[in-house]
Amino acid sequence: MSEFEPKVVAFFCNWCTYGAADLAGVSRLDYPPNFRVVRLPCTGRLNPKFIMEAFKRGADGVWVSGCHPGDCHYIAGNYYARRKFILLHTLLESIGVDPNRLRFSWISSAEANKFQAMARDVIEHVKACGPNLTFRKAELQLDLPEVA
Amino acid sequence: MNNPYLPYPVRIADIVVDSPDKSLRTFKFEFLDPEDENRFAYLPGQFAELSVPGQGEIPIGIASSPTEKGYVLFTVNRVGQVSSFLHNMKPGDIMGIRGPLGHPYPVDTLKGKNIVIIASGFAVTTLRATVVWLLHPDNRSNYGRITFVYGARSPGHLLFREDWEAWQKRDDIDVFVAIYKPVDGWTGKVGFVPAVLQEICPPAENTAAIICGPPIAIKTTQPVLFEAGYKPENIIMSLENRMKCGLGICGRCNVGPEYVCKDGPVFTLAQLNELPPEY
Amino acid sequence: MPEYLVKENALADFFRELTQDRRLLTPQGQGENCRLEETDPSKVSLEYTNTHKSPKECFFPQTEKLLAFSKEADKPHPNEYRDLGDKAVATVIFGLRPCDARGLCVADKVFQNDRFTDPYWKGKYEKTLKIGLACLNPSPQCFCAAMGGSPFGEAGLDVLAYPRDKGLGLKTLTEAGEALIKTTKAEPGDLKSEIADLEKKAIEAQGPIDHFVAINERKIMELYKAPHWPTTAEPCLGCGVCTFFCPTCHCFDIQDEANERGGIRMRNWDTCMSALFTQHGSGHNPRPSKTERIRQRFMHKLKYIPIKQDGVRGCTGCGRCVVMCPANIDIRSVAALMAQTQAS
Amino acid sequence: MSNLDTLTQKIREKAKSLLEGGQADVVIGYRTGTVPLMAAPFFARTPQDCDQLVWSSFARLNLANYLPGRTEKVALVAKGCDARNAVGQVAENQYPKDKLFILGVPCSGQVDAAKVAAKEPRPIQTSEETDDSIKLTGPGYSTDLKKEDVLRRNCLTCAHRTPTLANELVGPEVPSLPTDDFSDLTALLAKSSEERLTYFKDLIKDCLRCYACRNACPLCYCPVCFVDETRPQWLGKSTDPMDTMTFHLLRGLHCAGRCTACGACETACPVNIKVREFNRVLDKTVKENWSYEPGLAWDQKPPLTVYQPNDPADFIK
Repeated sequence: MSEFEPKVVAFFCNWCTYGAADLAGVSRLDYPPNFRVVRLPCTGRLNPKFIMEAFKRGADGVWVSGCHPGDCHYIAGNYYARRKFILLHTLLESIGVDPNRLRFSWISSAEANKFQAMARDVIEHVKACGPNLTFRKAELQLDLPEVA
Repeated sequence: MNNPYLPYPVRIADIVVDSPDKSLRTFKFEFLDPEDENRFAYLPGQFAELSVPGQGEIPIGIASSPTEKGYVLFTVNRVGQVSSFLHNMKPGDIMGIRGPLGHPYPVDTLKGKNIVIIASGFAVTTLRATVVWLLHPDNRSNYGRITFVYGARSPGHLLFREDWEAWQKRDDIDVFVAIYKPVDGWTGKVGFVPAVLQEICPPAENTAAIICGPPIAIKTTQPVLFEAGYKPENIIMSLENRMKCGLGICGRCNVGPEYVCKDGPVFTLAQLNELPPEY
Repeated sequence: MPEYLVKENALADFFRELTQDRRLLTPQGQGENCRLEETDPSKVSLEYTNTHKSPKECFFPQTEKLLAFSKEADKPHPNEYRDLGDKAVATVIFGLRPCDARGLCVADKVFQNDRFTDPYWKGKYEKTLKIGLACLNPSPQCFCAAMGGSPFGEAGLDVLAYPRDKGLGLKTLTEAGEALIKTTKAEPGDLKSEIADLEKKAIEAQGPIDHFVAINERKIMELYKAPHWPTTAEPCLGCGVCTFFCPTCHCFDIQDEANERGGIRMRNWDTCMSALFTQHGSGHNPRPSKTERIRQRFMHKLKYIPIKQDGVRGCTGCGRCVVMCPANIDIRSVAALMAQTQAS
Repeated sequence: MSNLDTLTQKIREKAKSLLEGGQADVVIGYRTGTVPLMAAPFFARTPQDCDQLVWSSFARLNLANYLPGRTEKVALVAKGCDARNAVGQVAENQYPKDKLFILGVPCSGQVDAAKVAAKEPRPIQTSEETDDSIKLTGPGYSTDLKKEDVLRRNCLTCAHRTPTLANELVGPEVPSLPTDDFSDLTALLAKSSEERLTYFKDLIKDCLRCYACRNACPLCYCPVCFVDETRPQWLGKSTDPMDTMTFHLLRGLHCAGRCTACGACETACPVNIKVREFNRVLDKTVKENWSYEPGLAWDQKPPLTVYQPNDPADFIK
């Protein structure tokens, strides 16, 4: 069997981590291609239901990344977001979701190297968790009757 | 056993954008299995559930007349999840229609009578079907004088222009088409439907009125008909409630003991007067 | 139809005989945990008041798949919905309370109405033999007799059983029920007068509630315009617990779920206590507030269904909504208010 | 006269004088239920209505739930938790402070119907209450239960049994209890992640998604709840366990830090799910990180509407 390639949904702030990903690209820093990026105007926009939706649909991991505290383009969006993350992180960990499946980071648009390192770290840890079989919706059983 | 939840597979044959804001589109469907067209035997005033795979179903009045063979027409207003998805589908796409559902306008009991048909906005669909059906050579001689009153916001919002322009040229139907506000280049009538009706309302004797439109239009049209002497049992209306199954089972379209989908959607005003106004 | 006896020492064999070519569901557990379950014939309990949920879920599960389509299927067409069929298996339910059996009759008239037949309901309903268990000691919150039923009611049942000397008394009610009991070693016996006595006692234990009759005499619009609806509705939380537990409530929502390979169409229980239930796509809502919604529920149970079903009420007096409602909106008190409505 | 009767008497007197004096248009309190172990919400609008008001240990619903969106002047018969929720609603602009009169009732705990049913499984016909016991009668029996044995679990760790910000108290203060130390939760959290996931999945396996917990909750006043949103639809409508889990997790998050542990959700739940288990995980975090307790001041800001530059978040890399 080939190695497990996880699917990770990444929510990046437009003003920092999204730029860092760009910079990593133009700097030819290679990183694993396992994540699908959703661009947010600010991590403050991140509603926990987005994260649940990703897991429900079978994401093996979710990665949220925004501006360093104090650097928010909207002054304090990430401070508010941080409080949400604290609760969300605790809640999911408490009910038994491996914390390696839900990762958070602060990466500025200049930190391409941190982006590369973090991307590798996220994917490596999700790989270690294995496929998400327990925290997702059941596959639709189509079991169509045979057509005569 | 015949499963009433199972839609007939159809192909979108054509899509016509009907209004300047593109919120109305008329879909022409062809049955994939020609036998299904015979099974889908309907009369004007009935509706069907348009079934978009993976999205859901919406109940829509049938805009074509059974006298038009080979296809069925539905005009869909874009409001919710299913209708928005449907608006983005393309000719050739495969979906389903389930029906016909509900009761038609009582064309049998109206035989021998004059009929005035009053349409507001895009509720004209099932009334367009009714007029096409009434004007068909097999049916026309069974009815008296036919009057068609139709109003919409602007010339662009008037649906089925080819049809009513053709009817205007005939002498076996009186056609009055109006827009609500004057616009350059419009030579027809101007004014809300009740006002137009007041002007031209045919005498009540041996005449039935069929009204379809948004609640406000229905409400304001009734006094005009009362004034002209129409009795509640001769005022026929079509209700629109939220529906899911269309079979009188799932329960959400109840108006009193009646299920709008199974027992309606066509009711006389006399019937509605005995029911709670929950529509 | 004749009566039969099953003695205490023959009880386990009797249940084993019932399962010969069908599965057996009986109530298991007490109180909140009492539910209809597939049962080991040696462990059938006769000691319970009511199942926690009504038995409608055996015929109309909370979530039921109806149709499915595949985007890939090329026969006959991709995206064409196909019937998943009715997967009903031959079943016998032992221990339906007479109120719940009547509830199934009311729902059956909706699922198999004057114009359409619901194949998913019909399959399960017709493949299930229903053995009722009469109530010798109705619960204090029961009022089946006031709703036109009886603790020994027979509607909707194939066989009516009752506990008798740690065994059972049986009365067969349909040909199918008679045939079923004939396959067992139940002994014939004459129980007519015993049943009549027990029924009388059980009805007397409930005490009379007579205001339901007055509702029949009021017109729809008189009851609809009654002044008490806003105060009746005021404590309502709008949760719909009453509808989910009701043996006659049958409303559902149809939903599609899809992925990249295809999708299914399913139905899920829905409740008229929710504002979304009737809300149009345009935002217009014929029942915009809980006053209209509460009125709808009680009018439907006590007025609309009797009109459509020859006087049979949509409430069978099982008492579940009375006990479960967190705000204590009690159908008996509401009916009393409706009965007081003045004729116009 | 028992303490309960005295409280009932005081509530009626005060309710009458508030209605007669025009300080309130409606008094929201409890009346005796039509079934045993039940005090039902009751809306008194005339002095005569007030004679139906009662106080008992069956007053489990949270009446602050009826405040949002109301335009009348309300006098609210409130336990410690209800009063804190009313204060919270004022702080969250759901009801104006100047229209609210909190008629505080020092509360010695409410009875858990499920605990009673576990002790007395036979059908119950009547329930009568004295200050420390409950007498149950049913067909052919009668039993006495000690009230302290059948109180709801949230009532056993209630730090604000006497309403903190009432306009008036109808009885003498009752001593506070040691607050929830989350010891059971700490034990649970020490288990393996698989065990915890199994525990929480098992907890909600009977959920019908009737949303009675949401509707009984005074914090849940959103005009459109996320479970009812359709475009996009965040939650499937079936009984899929992950949709159900999503509902409970997000409901927990929405209530985080605002929950007063009134227990109305668990009271309303028809299948006895310990709904508050999710809230408690969050309450514990909120308390440890920001030592916040809701409903103790009129101008309190819920913890998710403010921030500290040094909020602790080591898990963010």
